[in-house]
Amino acid sequence: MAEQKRVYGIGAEFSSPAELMHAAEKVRDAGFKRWDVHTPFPIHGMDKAMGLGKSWLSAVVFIGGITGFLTGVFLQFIPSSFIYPMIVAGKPVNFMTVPAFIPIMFELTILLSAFACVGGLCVFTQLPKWYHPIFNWERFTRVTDDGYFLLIEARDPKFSETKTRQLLTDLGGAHVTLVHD
Amino acid sequence: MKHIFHHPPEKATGRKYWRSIGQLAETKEFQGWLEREFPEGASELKADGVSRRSFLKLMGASAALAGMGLAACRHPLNLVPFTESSEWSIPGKALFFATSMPWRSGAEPLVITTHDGRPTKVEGNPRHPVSSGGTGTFAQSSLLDLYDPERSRFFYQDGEEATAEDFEHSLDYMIGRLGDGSGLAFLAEENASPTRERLRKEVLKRFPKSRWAVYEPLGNELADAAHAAAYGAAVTSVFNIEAADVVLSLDNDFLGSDEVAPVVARGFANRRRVEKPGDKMNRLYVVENRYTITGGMADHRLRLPASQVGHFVLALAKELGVDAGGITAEGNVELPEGWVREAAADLRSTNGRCLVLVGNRYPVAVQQLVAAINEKLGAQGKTLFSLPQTVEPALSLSDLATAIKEKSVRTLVILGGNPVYNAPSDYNWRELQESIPLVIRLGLHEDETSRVANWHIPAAHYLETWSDGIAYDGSYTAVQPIILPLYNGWSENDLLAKFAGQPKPKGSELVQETFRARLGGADFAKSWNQFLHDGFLPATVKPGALSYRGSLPSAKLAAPAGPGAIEIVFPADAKMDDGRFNNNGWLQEAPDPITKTTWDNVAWISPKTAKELGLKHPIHASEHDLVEIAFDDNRKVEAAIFIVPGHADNSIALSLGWGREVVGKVGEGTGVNAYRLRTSDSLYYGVGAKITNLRRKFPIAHTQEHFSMEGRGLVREATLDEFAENPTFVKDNVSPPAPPNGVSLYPHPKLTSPNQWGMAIDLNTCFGCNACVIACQAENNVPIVGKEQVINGRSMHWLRNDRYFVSDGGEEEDLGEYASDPQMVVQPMMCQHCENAPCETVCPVNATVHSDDGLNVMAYNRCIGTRYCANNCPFKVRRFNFFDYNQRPIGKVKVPILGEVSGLALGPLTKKGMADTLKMQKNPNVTVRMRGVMEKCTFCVQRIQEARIAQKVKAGSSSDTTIPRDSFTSACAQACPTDALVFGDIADPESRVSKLKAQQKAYTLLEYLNINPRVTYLARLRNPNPKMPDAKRTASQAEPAHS
Amino acid sequence: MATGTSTFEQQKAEVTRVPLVTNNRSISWITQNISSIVEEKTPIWWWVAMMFTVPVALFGLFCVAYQISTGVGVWGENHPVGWAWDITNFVFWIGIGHAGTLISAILFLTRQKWRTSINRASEAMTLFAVCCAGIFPAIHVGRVWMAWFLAPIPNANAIWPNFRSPLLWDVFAVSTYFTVSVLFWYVGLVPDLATLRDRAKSKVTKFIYGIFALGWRGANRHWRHYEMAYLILAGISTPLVLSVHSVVSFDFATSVLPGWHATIFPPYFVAGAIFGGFAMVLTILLPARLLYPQLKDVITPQHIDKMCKIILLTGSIVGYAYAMEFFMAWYSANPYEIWVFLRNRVADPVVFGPLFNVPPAPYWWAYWAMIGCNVFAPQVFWSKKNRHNLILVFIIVNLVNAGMWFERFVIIVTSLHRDFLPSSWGMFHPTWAEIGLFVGTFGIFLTLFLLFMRFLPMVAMSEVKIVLPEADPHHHPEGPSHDKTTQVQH
Amino acid sequence: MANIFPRWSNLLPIKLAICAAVVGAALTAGCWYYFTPKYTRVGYMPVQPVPFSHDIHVSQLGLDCRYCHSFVEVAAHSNVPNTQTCMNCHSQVQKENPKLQPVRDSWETGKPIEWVQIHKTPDYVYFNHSVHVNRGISCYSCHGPVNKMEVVYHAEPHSMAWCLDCHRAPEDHLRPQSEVFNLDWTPSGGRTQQEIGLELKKEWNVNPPENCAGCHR
Repeated sequence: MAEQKRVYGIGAEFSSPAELMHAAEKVRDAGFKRWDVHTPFPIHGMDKAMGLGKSWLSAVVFIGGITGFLTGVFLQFIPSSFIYPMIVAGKPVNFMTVPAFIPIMFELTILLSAFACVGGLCVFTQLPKWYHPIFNWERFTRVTDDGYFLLIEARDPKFSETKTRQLLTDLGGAHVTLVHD
Repeated sequence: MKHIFHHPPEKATGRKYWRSIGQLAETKEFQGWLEREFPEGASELKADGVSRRSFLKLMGASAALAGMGLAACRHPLNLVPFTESSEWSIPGKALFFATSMPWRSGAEPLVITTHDGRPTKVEGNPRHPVSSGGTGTFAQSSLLDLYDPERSRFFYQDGEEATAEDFEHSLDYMIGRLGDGSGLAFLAEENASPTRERLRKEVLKRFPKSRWAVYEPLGNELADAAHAAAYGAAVTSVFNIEAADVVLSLDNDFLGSDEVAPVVARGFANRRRVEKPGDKMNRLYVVENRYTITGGMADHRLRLPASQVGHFVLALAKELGVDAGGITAEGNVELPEGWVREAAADLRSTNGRCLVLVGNRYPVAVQQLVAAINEKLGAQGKTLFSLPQTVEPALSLSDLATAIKEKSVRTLVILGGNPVYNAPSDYNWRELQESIPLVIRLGLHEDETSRVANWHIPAAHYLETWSDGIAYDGSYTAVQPIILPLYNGWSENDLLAKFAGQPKPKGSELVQETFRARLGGADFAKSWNQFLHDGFLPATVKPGALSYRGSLPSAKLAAPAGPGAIEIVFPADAKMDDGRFNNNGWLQEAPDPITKTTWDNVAWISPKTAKELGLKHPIHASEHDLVEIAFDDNRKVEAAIFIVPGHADNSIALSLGWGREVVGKVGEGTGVNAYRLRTSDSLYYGVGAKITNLRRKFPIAHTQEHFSMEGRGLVREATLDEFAENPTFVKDNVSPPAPPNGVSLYPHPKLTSPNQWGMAIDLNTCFGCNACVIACQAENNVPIVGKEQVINGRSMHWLRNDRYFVSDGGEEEDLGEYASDPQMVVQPMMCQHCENAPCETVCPVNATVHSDDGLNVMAYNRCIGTRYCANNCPFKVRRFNFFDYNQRPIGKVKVPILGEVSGLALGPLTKKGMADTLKMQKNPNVTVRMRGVMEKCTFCVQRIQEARIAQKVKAGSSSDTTIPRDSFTSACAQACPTDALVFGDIADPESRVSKLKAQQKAYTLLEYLNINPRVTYLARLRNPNPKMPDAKRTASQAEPAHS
Repeated sequence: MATGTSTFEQQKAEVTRVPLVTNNRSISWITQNISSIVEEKTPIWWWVAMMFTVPVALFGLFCVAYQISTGVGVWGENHPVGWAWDITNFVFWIGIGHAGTLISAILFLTRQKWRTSINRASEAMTLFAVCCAGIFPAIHVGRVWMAWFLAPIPNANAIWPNFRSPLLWDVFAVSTYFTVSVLFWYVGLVPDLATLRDRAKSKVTKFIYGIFALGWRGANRHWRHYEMAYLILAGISTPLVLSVHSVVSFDFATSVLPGWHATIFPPYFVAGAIFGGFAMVLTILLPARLLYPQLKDVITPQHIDKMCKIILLTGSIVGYAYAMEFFMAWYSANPYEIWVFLRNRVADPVVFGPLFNVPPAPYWWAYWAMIGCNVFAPQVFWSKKNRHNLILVFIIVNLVNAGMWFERFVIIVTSLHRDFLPSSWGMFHPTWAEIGLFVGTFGIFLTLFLLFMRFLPMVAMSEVKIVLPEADPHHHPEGPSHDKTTQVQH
Repeated sequence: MANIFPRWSNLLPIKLAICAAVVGAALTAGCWYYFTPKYTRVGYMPVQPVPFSHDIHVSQLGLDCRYCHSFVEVAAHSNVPNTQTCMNCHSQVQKENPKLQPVRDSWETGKPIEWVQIHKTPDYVYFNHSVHVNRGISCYSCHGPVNKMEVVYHAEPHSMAWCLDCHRAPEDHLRPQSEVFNLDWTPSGGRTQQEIGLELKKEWNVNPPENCAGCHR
């Protein structure tokens, strides 16, 4: 960060999940919107503490699953009942033969669900995102070890460099730092 | 925007091979051959409409076809038309020619299928009473001999390659110096060809002092002698087995190797076709030392060492009140109480409608006594008839041998045969032949005999030669060339003609002359064409009665075999005959009808004797005990033993025709040579051999390891009476029971075609003779895989004959604990074309599905080779190409470090491609399969399609597309000499197959799987004589399906 | 007040359950010690091991090349034994794969926290096992180059695969299974890759791990979706893993062959797979634990103890299945079925042959090897002492590995070699080519696993951290609980 | 500097995804078009040893197909005319035409002319000309307007799918038996091909095989 760049936000480090949780609750109550906590592992109750709702990834997966299932249905019935129905071991070619088709329907359901799930994850989290301002913060590397961070973005309407810094210090945050973009 | 390919004209593919024929076209005799063809248009066949001239051109064409057929890539290929049209020939359309196969017991009438001038299939001549469309195994396989790439191609003078011209010159020179022919001797094979007989006479006229000897290792010498003594030399006898109600066969395998005329098998079978309860059938008693397919059909079978058969005959004669004259026997033989009595009574009761047959290599005295018995029974004119003798008697081999010893033979001309290999060992024929100044040998192969001959002349195969023959019924048959001699071979007529002072015949003139003589007046050209078209002239002489002039010699039958003295029997081999077929891959790999062994002969031995000698049946098929069989120091061989149930104790059977020393790659190192043990006084069996267990193992390849049906209802059996009482016995106690009709989880889709193909197999008339197996192999381009692969269980036969031994106790054959005297049943097994085929549902790529006419079809080009279908096939009839059997060497090949390795296992390291001549044999209408694909019986789908297409073409713009009833059949059914297999349309209630399927004793296999096979079996019936001591065990041997 | 209750729960919890990570290790200790496995310089033994596994793997690949170029004939298969070692090995490896998915998915759904220490390694094992498994169905076909016929793609021949064939089901099941396992595994890896990225010294490693870490920054707005995704993947993997081995068992169950045609196969195969899979997990982790002592605190005796219990359970289920098969054969009164079980498998020369008065089955030794290894051997795990005797455990699990191979061999070969028509009966003898290939797959498997140990975190750090006391937001660093834990520990 | 990746790298995923999509689509489309007989066979037009023009012989001189391809009605294989056939006329007509030199050579030497094959069914396919031409399927249906061709080219794909199309709906090609060798024939009398086809199909009881064994043996 040789040349000065615009401020991305202010971050603080906390010593334990408990403290972080506590701080998060406070920040939430202070009415901030564009902020986030960063932890080495998911902390239970943090969603509530941050006032986040449920993840709707499940819906995406459901759609994926349905697609997979229908793919299975059409993939099997169209060729073997309509395009080129063949007499195989005296088995019917109409819907009566469905038991034989279930395994593949099932597998395709699973497969496309999985794709939807991972794809959805990428979309919802906007990952991969290799560059991020927060990485400019040297201390932040501890986030994947045992560091618990809270960062309020400058874009937040309530953000003011001095007040926010004060707030974080009051909440017991250490190493309160101005993170530049 | 598309890219257009352009190709400059290129060399024709497939041309290469034909160069040889090209050279042929240059040769003198061929040119001559051409111009001679139309002397006055005489020898053109209006009937078949093929002029001989077309052959060469057809070949030229098929060169192109072959090239196209076998080319791998698409661009660029060349179309090579003929330059000139050849009459009547239509590229890609089969032509049929009638001919006949010369055989010691009479020519076998045949029809040859040719594609573009290449004979591709041998069938029986349906118009000829002897064949009625059926063929024997040998006729079927003879086709492969024609194309054998190792057949003799060149003339040899003292081992040096020479040309035909050289030979003709020195021959003319030599003939010029023969004088009155003293010192000239001919050694020929048994063959009733009138043309040969005529030439023989002419040669004799020219060289009055010359000698003419005939030798057949399996010939009828002794039989003829006996016959002459009994009925006089002027006549020969034929029997009409169909007329016999009771037949007693004394070690005469008349259904198998002893009498190959299909008419005999058919006649016998006709008396065993039982359609409904209450039908009658004949009864067969068999006395033999080993199981033969005749013995397998027996209603009562007595296993007796060959050396005791004479004693049996004496006992029988006594029982029948026949005066045995001076014939007595050493030692006495324990015969089962009542067996002879009741058998004799049964024979007598038929007053004449019976027949006693004896092996044709039994001592003359025994055979004479049998003649006397037949006389006494009044078989004359009822089942036994006479035909005039067509061949003058000739010297025997022993006469010739003495002559040679006396140095009175200076020039020996050997026409076929292979005496150095198969003469009785006490003649030391090799030395004899070496002692002759000049030996000229005409042979199909360069073999043991040609090695010690001054001249070897490549013989022409019978499918390449003009000749003629006399069939079993005395009718006059044609032998006409179906193809030009591939290797410039000479026929024996060619050679004899030279000796008779005529030029080497250019074509049919010799035969025409004979024909003219037989024909008398009549319009020659017309009747000659008719003759070539039909392939024969109907028998002119009807069989007459024999006049018996009973004069029994005084002879003493030698002491029989016993625990101390083991006898060795030398039967004809079911596949090699006398050894002439040793280089024939089809026959090498065809399983022996009884032991199911391939690529070797084995010493058959009874379980008891084996135990006494401390020999065991191997758990692993490939490890058989080796024994040494020795009569004395130089009469001994090492053979692998094979324990055969129902074999006579103290008797070992070692079939002839194996262990050739000079033979092609196919026959190399197969089997042991039993001729070494065989002397002139033990032509059929010798007593007193010493058997020593060598405590070594030898691999024997056989296609069926398990002998017992394990009580599974596969072959269902009953006696005639049981069938009468309970006509539906086949349906009884089937376990697991068949599901009630039509029960299924879901409706089966309808098979829409008007024709529904199916097959019925009558187990009561199937002997398991292998004709169908070979026919299938020839028709469907089934490859051979070699001994090693057979041992690995990879034989490729689409159709196999399952052979089971049936007895009261459930023995464990695979442990070597045999039933000592079980009965034998045979079951042809091929794809059953199940309507609900288990193989189809498991194929992941739809390579095997059902056609609308009920075939379980197999699309090779779709198959990826998961082998799942084969695993799920209850009959295990699917065959997988584990290797590239058509393209890679089957046998061993030498490689640097590893030494001798199986060529197949080397795969890409070996040279790819099959011999050109073998390509010529392939049926162009059947795909030649590559490695990695599954194959199986298709019900000869190519024939079905041909029939369907033919009908549609015929229909043209009309709606009549129904294939005429029974207008064609599958290869196996067509070859079957007894019509045991019947193929046809089961949707047509009037078709033969439908009628058979309607019989009460019809059943399908493994009903409980609900697979609805299209192949139906008709139960096996036996007709035991209730008074016989062994009637009990014969009765109700119907394998109870599990209980 | 929250704190009050929490301490109470705390104490309750601490006394009742032994901590999953012993010696009261801290979060940073986890990070440090797991990452160090990757970061420290390559140990000698690793090179030594590779020197063994790589050549073996290469030989295996040579056998593949030989088989493809020459034909299936280089194996010992024949008529009637159309499948032998190829499919045996396929089922064997696929089965091994299952433990990984089971540990990561099913134990996750059932909130078995102890899974966290072993799921990463066992998932890796799954993938590598499936890789090995995939080789066999691929090359066992006669014309590999035509295998694309299996793909349902529109083509100029207007012909499609047969969707009724269990083999095609296999194609779909196995490929789906592999794909989903990879995704599941990778999603789990992301946070740990981020750890490695952040700890990396050299730019290159930082860069490489960085790429695969996808820029993970532990944001809670990510964690919530991440956890959901992980839950869902676990949720769909669970039926998947059950389905895969069921489908594999359909290859046999849907046939008509006595000994294959059994409705009990799906559950029996799945149980067997879990059984064999856990055995293989232990086979790998026990040595790993020796080589990396720090793992001892993560993969504790109680982990091994639990796995032994699962092996004991599934082993007994499998044993029950064997018995049930036998019973059904007898109960169905179908002579063909009875034959296969009694006379192709059970009848040995000493006890049962004479007992039923039948000759010994050609493959009796294979059957009894299977029973011995799969049913009897695991019974030693009834005693806690044995479960904690690592040498013994190691021996037993390897017996189980062998036993599970024999199980597949017995099912496939002994049913095929003597089925309906005695005329077509035969024997099977393996050749060097298929033995070499089988051994080769072990080389491939171990090579891949060694690479995994070297370059990826063997333990799911972020997940282990969750189960540590201090990860609990209501946990207070000070307080009596520590001594308690330690006391319970000692 | 902790950020090892440049800012722009964040757009990479999107870009990669789009590229992958495009390339994938292109590949699929490519295979679909180029790897089918429709492309690989249709239009194949090799240079023949003799520049024989069907246009001249059929359209202008009015030769019947069967004069040269004489066995098409009776055999599975439709023969290429032999030199003799050519010489029947060309011993009188166009005696000196240098283009015909190869024909004359062949006639003298007896060495056949080696035409480059255009229509080739794989070895495992058993196509039968006679059954088609005798049941109202014209040469045109498979070989296109040969009568108009200066140089013969591959007019139809001859892929299995293509065969099946007709075997499933022969009415699209059936025509009166008399018109089979009339390559210019078009449905007349105000009736469509469909109508004529269906009528003939019924009348002649035409039911082409759709199972494997129909063509593969």
